[in-house]
Amino acid sequence: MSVDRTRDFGGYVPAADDELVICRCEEVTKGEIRRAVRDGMFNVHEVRRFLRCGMGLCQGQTCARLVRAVVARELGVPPSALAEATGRAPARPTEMYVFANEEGLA
Amino acid sequence: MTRYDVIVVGAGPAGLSAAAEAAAAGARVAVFDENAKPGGQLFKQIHKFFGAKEHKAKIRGVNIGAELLAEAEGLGVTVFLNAPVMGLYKDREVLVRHADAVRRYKGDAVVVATGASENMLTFPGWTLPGVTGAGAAQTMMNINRVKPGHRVLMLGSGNVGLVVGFQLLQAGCELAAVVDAAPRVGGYGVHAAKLARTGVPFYLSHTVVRAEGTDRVTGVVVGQVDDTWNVIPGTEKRFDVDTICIAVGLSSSTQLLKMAGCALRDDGAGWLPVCADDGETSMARVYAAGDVSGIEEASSAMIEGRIAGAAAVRKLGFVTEEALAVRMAELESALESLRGGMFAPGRRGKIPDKTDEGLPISASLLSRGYLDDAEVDQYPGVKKTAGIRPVIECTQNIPCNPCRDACPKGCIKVEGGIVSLPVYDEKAGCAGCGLCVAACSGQSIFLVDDDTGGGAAEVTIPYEFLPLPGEGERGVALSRSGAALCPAEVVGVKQSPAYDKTALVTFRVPQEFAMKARFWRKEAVV
Amino acid sequence: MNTSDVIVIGAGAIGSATAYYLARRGLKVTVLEKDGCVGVGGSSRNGGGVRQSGRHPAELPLAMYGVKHMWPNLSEELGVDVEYYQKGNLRLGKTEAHMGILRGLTESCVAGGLDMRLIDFKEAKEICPYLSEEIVGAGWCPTDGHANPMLVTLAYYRAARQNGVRYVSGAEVTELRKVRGRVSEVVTANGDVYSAGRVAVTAGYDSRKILSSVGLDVPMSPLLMECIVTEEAPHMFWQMLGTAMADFYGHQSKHGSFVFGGTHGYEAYAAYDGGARGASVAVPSTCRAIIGYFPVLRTLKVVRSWAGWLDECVDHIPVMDNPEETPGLTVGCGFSGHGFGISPVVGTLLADLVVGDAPLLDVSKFKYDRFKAKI
Amino acid sequence: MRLTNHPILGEAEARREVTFTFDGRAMTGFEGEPVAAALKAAGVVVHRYTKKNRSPRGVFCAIGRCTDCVMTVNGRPNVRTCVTPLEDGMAVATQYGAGEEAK
Repeated sequence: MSVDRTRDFGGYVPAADDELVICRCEEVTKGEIRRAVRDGMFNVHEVRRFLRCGMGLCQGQTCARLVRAVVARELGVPPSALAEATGRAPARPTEMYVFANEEGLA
Repeated sequence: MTRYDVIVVGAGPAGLSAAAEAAAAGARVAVFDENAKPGGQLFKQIHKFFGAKEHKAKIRGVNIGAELLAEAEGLGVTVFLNAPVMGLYKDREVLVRHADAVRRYKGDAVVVATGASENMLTFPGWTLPGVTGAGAAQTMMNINRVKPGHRVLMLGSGNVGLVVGFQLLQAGCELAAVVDAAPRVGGYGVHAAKLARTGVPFYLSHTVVRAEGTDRVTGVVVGQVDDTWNVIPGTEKRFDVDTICIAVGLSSSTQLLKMAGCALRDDGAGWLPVCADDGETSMARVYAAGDVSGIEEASSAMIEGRIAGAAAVRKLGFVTEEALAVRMAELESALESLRGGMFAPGRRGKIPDKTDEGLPISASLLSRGYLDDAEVDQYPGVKKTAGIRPVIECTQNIPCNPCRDACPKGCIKVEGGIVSLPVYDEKAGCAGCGLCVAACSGQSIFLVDDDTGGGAAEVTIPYEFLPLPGEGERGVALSRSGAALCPAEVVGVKQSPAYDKTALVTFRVPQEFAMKARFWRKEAVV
Repeated sequence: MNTSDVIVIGAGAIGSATAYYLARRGLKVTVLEKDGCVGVGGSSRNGGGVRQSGRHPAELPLAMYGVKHMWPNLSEELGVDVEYYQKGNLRLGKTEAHMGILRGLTESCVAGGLDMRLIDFKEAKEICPYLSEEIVGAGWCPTDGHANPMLVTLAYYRAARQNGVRYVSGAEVTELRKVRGRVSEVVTANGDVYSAGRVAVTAGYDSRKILSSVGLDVPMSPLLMECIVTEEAPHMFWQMLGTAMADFYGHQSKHGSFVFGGTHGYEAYAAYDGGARGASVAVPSTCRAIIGYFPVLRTLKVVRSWAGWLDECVDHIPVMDNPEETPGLTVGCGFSGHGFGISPVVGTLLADLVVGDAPLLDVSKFKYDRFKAKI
Repeated sequence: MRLTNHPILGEAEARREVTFTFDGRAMTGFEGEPVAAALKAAGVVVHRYTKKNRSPRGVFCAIGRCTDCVMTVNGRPNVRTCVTPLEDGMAVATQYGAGEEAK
């Protein structure tokens, strides 16, 4: 589905809860996410890359849904209309020396 | 590279079931789990499960976990613990951490049974120490055996919030309130009633306004919400708590499926893998089972695991198409019976006005967490007969029937599917053995004898707290809403292996309270 | 409404930079992006190097111009901190053979006018105190640096939008059409037709398929490169790092996390199937490489890894040209894994080509018709 | 805070007590239990202070997912205390930001 990104959001209306931390790891606030959407970040992937929300130590395991909800609300779509960020290995933070040590490696 | 017929990721209810099913057909199966103990969340589930015998009903989750593990290991499944799977790659390869090394494995089929993690809710102060997931509290008290806090507010009235709320009481914590933004209790009425009768207040259509504290939670302010979920000014209430538990649903842990490239979608129930009926994802021979494929109960996860395991071994040629068809029919019927009733996943939280039997659904139960005294008599488990009898305060269609199987006299009937309301058949005659009281996973069966002489009645309740009262101990009887009714003397305390740690406490009250008194508390009311 | 002055195909760093510079010149630009997300390809998936050292002689002037005139002001120009740090590039060697490679590379760069030299272990250790004792020496280019690829890409996108560029995402181009001999129509998978006076194709490896619709072919192949990202750590060093053998490359970001790319040797054989999924061998192999040069990093935790496709051109330098046989068309592809560091310059040059101005720098080495038979 | 007896789980099994330090203070816990559980039992709830806002954090998910409970353990920052088994002699410290020295 193609999406024309030409969109006038009107002026930014600050909200009382703009200061609320949404991504706990990277301490990204709701207001920052709302502004990023208005800056053209139209999905969670772009918002994530722009603000780092979901890119901290937990890799979005806590905030993925929350970020998606804020982005969806700002865009005026249901959250289910937006894909969640993809998963990346490793599933858990893991030391380099552990990865380096492949059992069975000659 | 080590090759297995079937690799299972996650040793929870779905994973262990999948592994057992596949191994029983002769497949070489490995299960990887990141935790030190297998069982997934089962070992935190110290309550008795719902369902029927085939779903391991009335057995506590913790014991089901042990049973499943024994079954899988008995069938030759290799369970690797402390073995987090780092990634799921091309050709069904997994990279697994073992201590300070990683190792690569391939499966001809892979079952991803990674479960779910808790959803969170944001409010000012939600990052303070003391705000935790309800599951975190459960882990602390039931696994680590450390009290999560002294006084707790539970945010969320779904089954997780209600069950964990009860477990907090069992661990000796105080539960200040159960709060939910929805206007109705989200979980089973019987779970809510267990809390309400101990005096826990329900604040529905309420949400957390803020958590207070600088370095840790010292209090919480809640307020009533309007139709647009905004707090109505002036409705704020403050509670002195050191812990706020969030129980607002779960999200599937789809990380591995996402990184492998499985298709996902959201049809309103969350971002979930697209699966065939047998759990196969968009990637050939990669299955998803249990909560990772859609949030349900552990009971259904176990069946989904078996379905995925059965489908996988069929694909790998371990069983015939005919054998698979027979097995699938069994499993699908077991799953279907669990998915019935008014809380069925297909209903998406829409609560009907009437039960399947045409009886009204108690509005009081939904809005306050307890049945109104005047409503009780209309349900088929409640009949006024002379002498001792069960009073079955089971008023919602939920998939459960251990009460029927428990009664040696056959005086409890659950007919026409396990979601039907239990019927007390007074003709069969109650012997007062109390097995039904202990068997009821919802703790909604009481024994009542309206006339034990001298204007007194006796009420027997299920009791899962410490310390147990002693015979002759005086206290107060509490109503369904937890209000003090009258002095009450304990006249009997029964424990039995058949009750599985649920004690039966019998107390004596004046006759007029026989159908009102539903809990007993030691301390006198001021 | 589907008419504009220029259509740019591909919303990566180069596509968006081109669109931005065109819009700054007053042109009405439409950018069509195949993915639902902008900057999802190699633009967001690279090590972030803003390097001049180690460049092909043809690219070196572009890289040097960018470092001198564009990167220092880019954050200010685009209104987003793109995390550009110009603290030098250390290219490390452990053996005499490695040093031989570095010597050749240094000589080539010096010949191109770059300030680069070989340094011994002692001097390298003064620049970055965390090096392994096994290191013999390094190639040192003090004016190299790094930036955040995701932010650069999105900053160009954001600035382009602010300058009136129309973006359509989820618009996969299936065909370029000539009208009266000029490439001026673009058809997307859902049948939409966009028309413009000029069309620029900056779609990475996918450019190949798009260009084939007007009978052009750039000899390039898709190559999967993989990177790892670590947990954030208190700041240790700001240099861009690499090795003579290209076992790994990377830097510590402003955030504190390290971003390292690596090679395991099988990248060229990954299936180009629409996804960009890493191989199980990639993270272990990259970790071993890094620990071999920076043992102190061994306890750092890897939190994420990712893979991205690059468009490896047969001679490892891009095509930037208005092919004579296809009037109306500007081609910018085949950046071979080093497009990010020159993306501001490339955007400027492609904008020059699109509007028909004399390019700011010589682009004759990047012509479309340079591919001749070997014998 | 320790649950020695429980209506369903019964008496706690005997476990080996070990000594560890929290910010230099000697404490005891049980060998093999999560570091976070030992701290909780000792009344410690603040595990770290964040980088940007310097806000306190503690146990949040308790199953190793959210990484909020990380601390500096034996000198290494970002250790998930809710899934890291306690060992005799462990040095556990409040983490500041990404693990820089306390300010």
